[in-house]
Amino acid sequence: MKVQYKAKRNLLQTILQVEILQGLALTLRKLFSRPITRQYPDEKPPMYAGFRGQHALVRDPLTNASKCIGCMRCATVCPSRCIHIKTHPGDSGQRLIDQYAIDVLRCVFCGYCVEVCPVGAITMTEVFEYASYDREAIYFDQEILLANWDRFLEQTGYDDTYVNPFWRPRGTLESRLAAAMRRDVPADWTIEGQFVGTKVRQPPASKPITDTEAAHA
Amino acid sequence: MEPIRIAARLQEKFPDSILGIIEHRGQVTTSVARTLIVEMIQFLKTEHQMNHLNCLCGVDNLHRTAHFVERFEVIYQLYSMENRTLLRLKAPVPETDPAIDSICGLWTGANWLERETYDLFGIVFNNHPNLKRILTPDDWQGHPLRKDYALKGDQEWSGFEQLKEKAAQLKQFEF
Amino acid sequence: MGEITNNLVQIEEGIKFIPGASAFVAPLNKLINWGRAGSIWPATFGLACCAIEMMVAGASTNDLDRFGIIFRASPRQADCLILAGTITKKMAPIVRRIYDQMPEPRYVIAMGSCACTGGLFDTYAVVQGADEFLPVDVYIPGCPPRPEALLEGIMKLQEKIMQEQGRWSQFA
Amino acid sequence: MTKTTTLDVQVADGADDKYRLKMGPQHPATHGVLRVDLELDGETIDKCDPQVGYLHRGFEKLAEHRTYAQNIVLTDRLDYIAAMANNVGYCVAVEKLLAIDVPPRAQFIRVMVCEMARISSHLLWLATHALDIGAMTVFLYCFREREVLLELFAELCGSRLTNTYTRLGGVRQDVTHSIMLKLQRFVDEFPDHIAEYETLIDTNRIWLKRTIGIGPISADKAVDLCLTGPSLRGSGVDYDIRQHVPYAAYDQMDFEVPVGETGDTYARYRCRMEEFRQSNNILRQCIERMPPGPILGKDAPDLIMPAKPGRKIEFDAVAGNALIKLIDNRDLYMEGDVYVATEVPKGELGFYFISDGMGRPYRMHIRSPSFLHIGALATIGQGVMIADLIAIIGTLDVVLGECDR
Amino acid sequence: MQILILLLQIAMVMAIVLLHVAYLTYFERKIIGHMQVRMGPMRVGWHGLLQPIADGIKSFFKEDIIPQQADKPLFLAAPIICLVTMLAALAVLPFAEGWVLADINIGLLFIFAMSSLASYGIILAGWASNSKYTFLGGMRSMAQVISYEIPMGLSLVGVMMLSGSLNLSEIVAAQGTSIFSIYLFPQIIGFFVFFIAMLAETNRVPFDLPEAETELVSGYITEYSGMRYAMFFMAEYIGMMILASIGTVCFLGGWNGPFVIPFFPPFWFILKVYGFLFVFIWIRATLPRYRYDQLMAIGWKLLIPLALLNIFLTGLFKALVH
Repeated sequence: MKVQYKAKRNLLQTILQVEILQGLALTLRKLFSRPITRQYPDEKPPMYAGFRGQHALVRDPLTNASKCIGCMRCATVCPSRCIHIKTHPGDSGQRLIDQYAIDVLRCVFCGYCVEVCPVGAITMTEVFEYASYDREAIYFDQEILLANWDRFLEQTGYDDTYVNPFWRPRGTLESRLAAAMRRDVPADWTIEGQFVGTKVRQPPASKPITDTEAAHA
Repeated sequence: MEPIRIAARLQEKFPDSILGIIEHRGQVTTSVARTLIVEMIQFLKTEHQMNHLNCLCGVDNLHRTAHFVERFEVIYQLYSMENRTLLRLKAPVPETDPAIDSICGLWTGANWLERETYDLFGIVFNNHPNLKRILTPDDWQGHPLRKDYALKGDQEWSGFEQLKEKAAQLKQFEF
Repeated sequence: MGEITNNLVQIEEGIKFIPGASAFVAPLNKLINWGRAGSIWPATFGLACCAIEMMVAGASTNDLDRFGIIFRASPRQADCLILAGTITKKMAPIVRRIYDQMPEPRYVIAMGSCACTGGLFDTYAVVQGADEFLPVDVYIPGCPPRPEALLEGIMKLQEKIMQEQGRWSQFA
Repeated sequence: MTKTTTLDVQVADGADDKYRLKMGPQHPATHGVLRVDLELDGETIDKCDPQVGYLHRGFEKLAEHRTYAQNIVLTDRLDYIAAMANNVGYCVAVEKLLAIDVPPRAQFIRVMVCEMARISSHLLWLATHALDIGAMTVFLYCFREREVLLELFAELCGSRLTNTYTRLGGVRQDVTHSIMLKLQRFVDEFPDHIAEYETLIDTNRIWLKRTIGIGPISADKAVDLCLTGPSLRGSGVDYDIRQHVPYAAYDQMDFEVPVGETGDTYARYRCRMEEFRQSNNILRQCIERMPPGPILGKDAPDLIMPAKPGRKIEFDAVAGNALIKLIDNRDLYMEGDVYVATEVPKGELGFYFISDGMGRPYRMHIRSPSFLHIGALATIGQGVMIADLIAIIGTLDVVLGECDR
Repeated sequence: MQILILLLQIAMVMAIVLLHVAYLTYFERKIIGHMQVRMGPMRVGWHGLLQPIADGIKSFFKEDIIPQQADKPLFLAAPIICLVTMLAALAVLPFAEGWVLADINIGLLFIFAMSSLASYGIILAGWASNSKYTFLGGMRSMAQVISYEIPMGLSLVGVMMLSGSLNLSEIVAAQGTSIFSIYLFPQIIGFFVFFIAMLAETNRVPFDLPEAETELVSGYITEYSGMRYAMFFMAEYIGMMILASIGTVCFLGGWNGPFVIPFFPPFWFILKVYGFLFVFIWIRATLPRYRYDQLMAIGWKLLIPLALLNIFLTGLFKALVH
C-alpha cells in the first residue's frame, strides 16, 4: 500500500494561510476545553488491583506474623537479586525466618516474587509514594514490610480477604490456591461476549463485573 | 528456493570452504571457513538475492562443550526480501589470530555491527574503514562479552576512578 | 492562600504578602526558600526508561508546570538534576559535568532503581548508584516510578528546600 | 554498491577552519544520550559522526547469567517505549528455541498488546519529532492519548512502562472486560485524534518545508544501510516481518503495510501516520475476534527454571502442618541456535540465541533496529543543516536503550 | 521639579512594564497550558498567581556563573545592553493622548534604532560566552535581525506616507482622521509584512531560531545563569511589548477606540497590545519552527518585495487622491 499525500494547497489557500488558520482554530478551541490534568496531591490516579508498587509481607490474621515459609522461591527467581532471606530450621522441620529483607532500590518491580510465592505471603501493593532522603530508609526488612501491609490495608480499605491477582504459584496443588484463583475463565469470554461492536457497549447488566473481580478472573 | 538448497549451491560453488551444514528448527546454518567469507556472501547476495543483512555477531565458545571448532565464531544472518529465505553463515575464528575479512563493502550498515563485535569480542575485521571501540569507552580494558570476562568486570575503568576522585575532591565545596 | 491577618496574606508559614503592593514581610531566609521551592527548574536530561515517565509527568495528565517546574535545556539555568535512568560508567563523567555546570543551589533527584543503586544492571558497565559521585537529595524507588511518584519526590524536595538555612549562594 | 569510506571519519584536531560541535549526550534533541560529533561549515554539516555507548548496560552479558524467564525482565528495558513488543519478540524467539506451544488466545492477546505498544511508540515518536521541529502542542496531544494506553497496560499487568507481560508459552494475565471496553473506546476515538495531529502539522507549510526533501534515502541505499521498519518502508521497500514471517496471530489479521516512495523525512512521517490507522484496525480485529481459551500453554515452563537439564528444582517447606513440595524437573532444553526476528515499532528486532542445553542462554545477541539506524545517520546526515539533522534523527525514530543495550 | 516629575513618571512606566513582563510570562504559561489541555502554574499562590514572583526571587538568589573562558567585560555587559536599550525604547511610546515620556519627532526611528542596538547585546552574549552553541545562536540572531529590520522598516514606510509623520502621537492622530480610522485596511499588505517581521524580530515561534531549544540548547543564553539570564528574559518580553505597541500605534489606531473611556485614556491602547500579545502566545502554541535558511529566504525573497509593493501601491493611492 502506497501512502497517500494530501493535495497540495492552491494559490488562494496559500495567500489566505488556510492550513495555519485551521491549526490556530484547533488550539483556540482547546483553550476553552477542559484540561485533562489530574491535580496530583489532591486527586490520586486510578489504581488497579495488582499494581506493582511498594512491597509488603502479608500479615497472617491468625498468628499476626508473616505468612512466609522460607521456601526461597522469591529469592531464587528475583532477576535483580534484591531479596535476602536467612532462615534456620525449626523443631518440626519448618524453616524459621531470621531475616527477610528487600533492597527496594535495586528491585525492578517485575512481580516475579509475588507470582511464585506458594502461600501468598509477599505482595506488591498499590502504594507508590515512598520517596526518601536517604537510601537506608528504602531498605525494607521484615518489620517494615509487615508495616507496609498494615498501611496498605488502611489506605485502600481492603481487609484480610484481599487477593493479589498475581498470586498464582504453579506447581502448587490446586486445593492450596486461594479461592478467587480457582475460578475458570468467566462466561463473558465467549466469542459472542467478545464482540463489542463499533460503539461501546456496556457490560452485560445481568452480571456486572467490578474491576477487582475482573482482575481476579 | 529452500535455504538448504541455497546452502547446497554454496557448497557447489565453494566446495573447500564449507565445513558443515546443520538444520535446526527449520533454520539452516552453514559453517564456512573464514578465508573466502566476503566472496561467499557476495555470491549469496548477487545470485540468491540475499540482500538484507539481519545480524552480524560474535560468539565465544570458551565454555561450550560441543559443536564448535575454534574459540570464536562470527555469525552472519542473511535474508532475502524477495524469496523470504533465511540463511545463517558461521565462520570460526581461532583465538590465536582473531581476524576475519570485513564485509563493509557489501553493506555499509555492517560497519557498526563489525565495530560492535570488535568491541565486545576483540575479533579484528580486516579492511574495516574505522575499527575502534563503539559501545565501551576508548580506553576500556578487555572485551566484555568474552566468557573469561567477569560480569562485574575485571577492573574498574580508569575514567570512572578519576571521576570518583574528582567527586571526593569537590565534596568539600558543597553546602 | 492562607488566612488574612492584619491586611497581610500569609502565603506560607512565616511569609506574608501585602496585597496590592509588591512587598513581602518575611524573614529573608523563608522568602528565598519559598521562591526556590516554588520554581524548581530541572535540566532537560533523560538517560533511559525513567526519562519517558519524566516526560509523562511533564505532559498534560500530570503537568509539572502546576508546580512551577519547567524544563530548561541548559544546565546553567537549571536548579535540579533529575537522574532519570541508568547511569553507565561511560556516561558518569558527563553527568558529573552537567552537575558541575549548574549554579548553586542545586539539587539532585535520583529517579528509579537504576539511578539509585544500579538496579537490575549489576554489570561491568553500570554505576552502582548515583551517590558514588554525586550528592543525591531525594531517592525515588520504582522501575520506573509512576509520574505521580516523581511528583511526590519533587514535593519531598520542596519540603527539604523549605527547611534550609542560609544557603544563599553568592553571599555565602 | 560502492564501498563508503565516509561512514566513520576520524575527526582530527587540526588547525583548519572547521567548526566542530559535539552535540550531546546531553542535548534536548538527541532522544536520550546520543552524541553526534559534527564538523560544520556555517550551519551545514560537513561530517557527521554519531557516537553511541552512553547507555551500554551489558545486556548480552547479563542475559548469559540469568535464566530465560528472568531475561523477560531485561527486554522491557531494551526499547522502553514499546516494552510489550520487546516482550513478545523475546518470547517468540525463546519459544522457537525451546519448542513451546502458545494457545491461540495468548497469540491474540500478544498481537493486541504489540499493536498497543506500536501505537504508543509511534505516538512518542510523533511527539518528539514534532517537538524537535518546534510544534510543542502536538507533543502534549500525543501524550494525552499515550496516557490512555499506558493506563491500560497498568490495568493489564500492573506496570505502565516496563510491563514484563508475556511469559514463555503465553501471557501473564488475561484481559478483562473492563480493559476491552476501554480499548474499544480508545479504538473508536483514535482516528479523530489522528486527524487532530494532522490538522496541526500535516499540511502546515512550515512542517512541509522542514520535512519534504530532507534526508532522502533511496531504496537501494536503505537496504545497504540495513534500515528496517518504517524508516525502510518510507524509501519504498516493502519489508514487514509481520507479513514476511508472521508470528503470534498476525497471519490471521487483515492489514496493509504502508510504503512510501521518496524516502525523505515526510515520507517516513506519512508511513508512520498510516501505521497508526493500520494498527488501530488490527486492534479492532483483535477485540472482535479474540478467541476463548487458556492464556498459558500446558507445557509452559515455570518462572523458576532449572539451570541444567534433568536437574530438579525442589523447594520444600512446611506451612502449618502440611509439607509443600514444589518440583519442576521437566527437561525442555536442547542445544542449538535460532534467530527470530519480530517487527517492533522501530523496525526489526531480532534475537539470536545459542543454547547449550542449560536453563540460561549461552549467548543472546540482540539485533536492535536503532543501532543500525544511528549507524546510518553518518551517511544520511552529510551535507544537511543542523536543523535538518535534528529532523532526521527524529524521523529515524531511535531509542538509545535499544541501540546501546 | 520638572525633572522630579519626569523621574517619577519614568519609574512608574518601568514599574508597570516590569510587572507586565512578570505576568506576561505567567499568562503565557497559563494560556499555552490550557491550549495544550493542561493547567499551567497552579500551586504557587492561588492558581499560581505568585509564580513569577517565586521565579524572580529564585533567579535573584541564584549563583552567578561566569565561565572561565568567557570574555568577562562583554559577558557582563551583554544582558545590560539588551535590557537598557529595550527600556529606552519605552520612552517614546504614546500610551494615550499626551501620555508619553518623550514626544520626539523621530519616535519611530528611535525605536528601530533601539531594537537594533538590542541585537548587539545578543551578538555579544553569543560571542563573549565562548561556547559553540551560544556562538551559533548569536550568528543566527545577527543574520535574522539584519534580514528582518529591513522589511519591518519598509512595511512602516506606507504608514509614514499616509500619516506624513514619524512622531508616534501624530501617527495615531492622523489615523483617527482617516477613512477607516485605523490603517489596518489600507495597509493590509504592510501589516502582514510587519506582523511576520515582528515575530522574527522578537525571536518568537516560528522564528525562534537564535534560542531554538531542540537545536542550540538555549542559543545565545546557554551560558547565562541566575539574574543575568532573567535580564535577557525581561528584555525579550519588553521587546515583545514594544513591538506590539508599535503595531497598535501604526496599524490599529493607538488609543483611539469606538468610544471614549473616562479617567483611563490608555484603555484601548492596552487592550490592543494585549490582543497582540495573545496572538504571539497563540502562534507559539500552534506552529513549528522554520529552518535558518528558509527564514532568510522568507525575509529577502518574500517580505521585502511585498513591502516594496506596498510602498508603491500607497504612493499610487496618494498620487491618485491628490
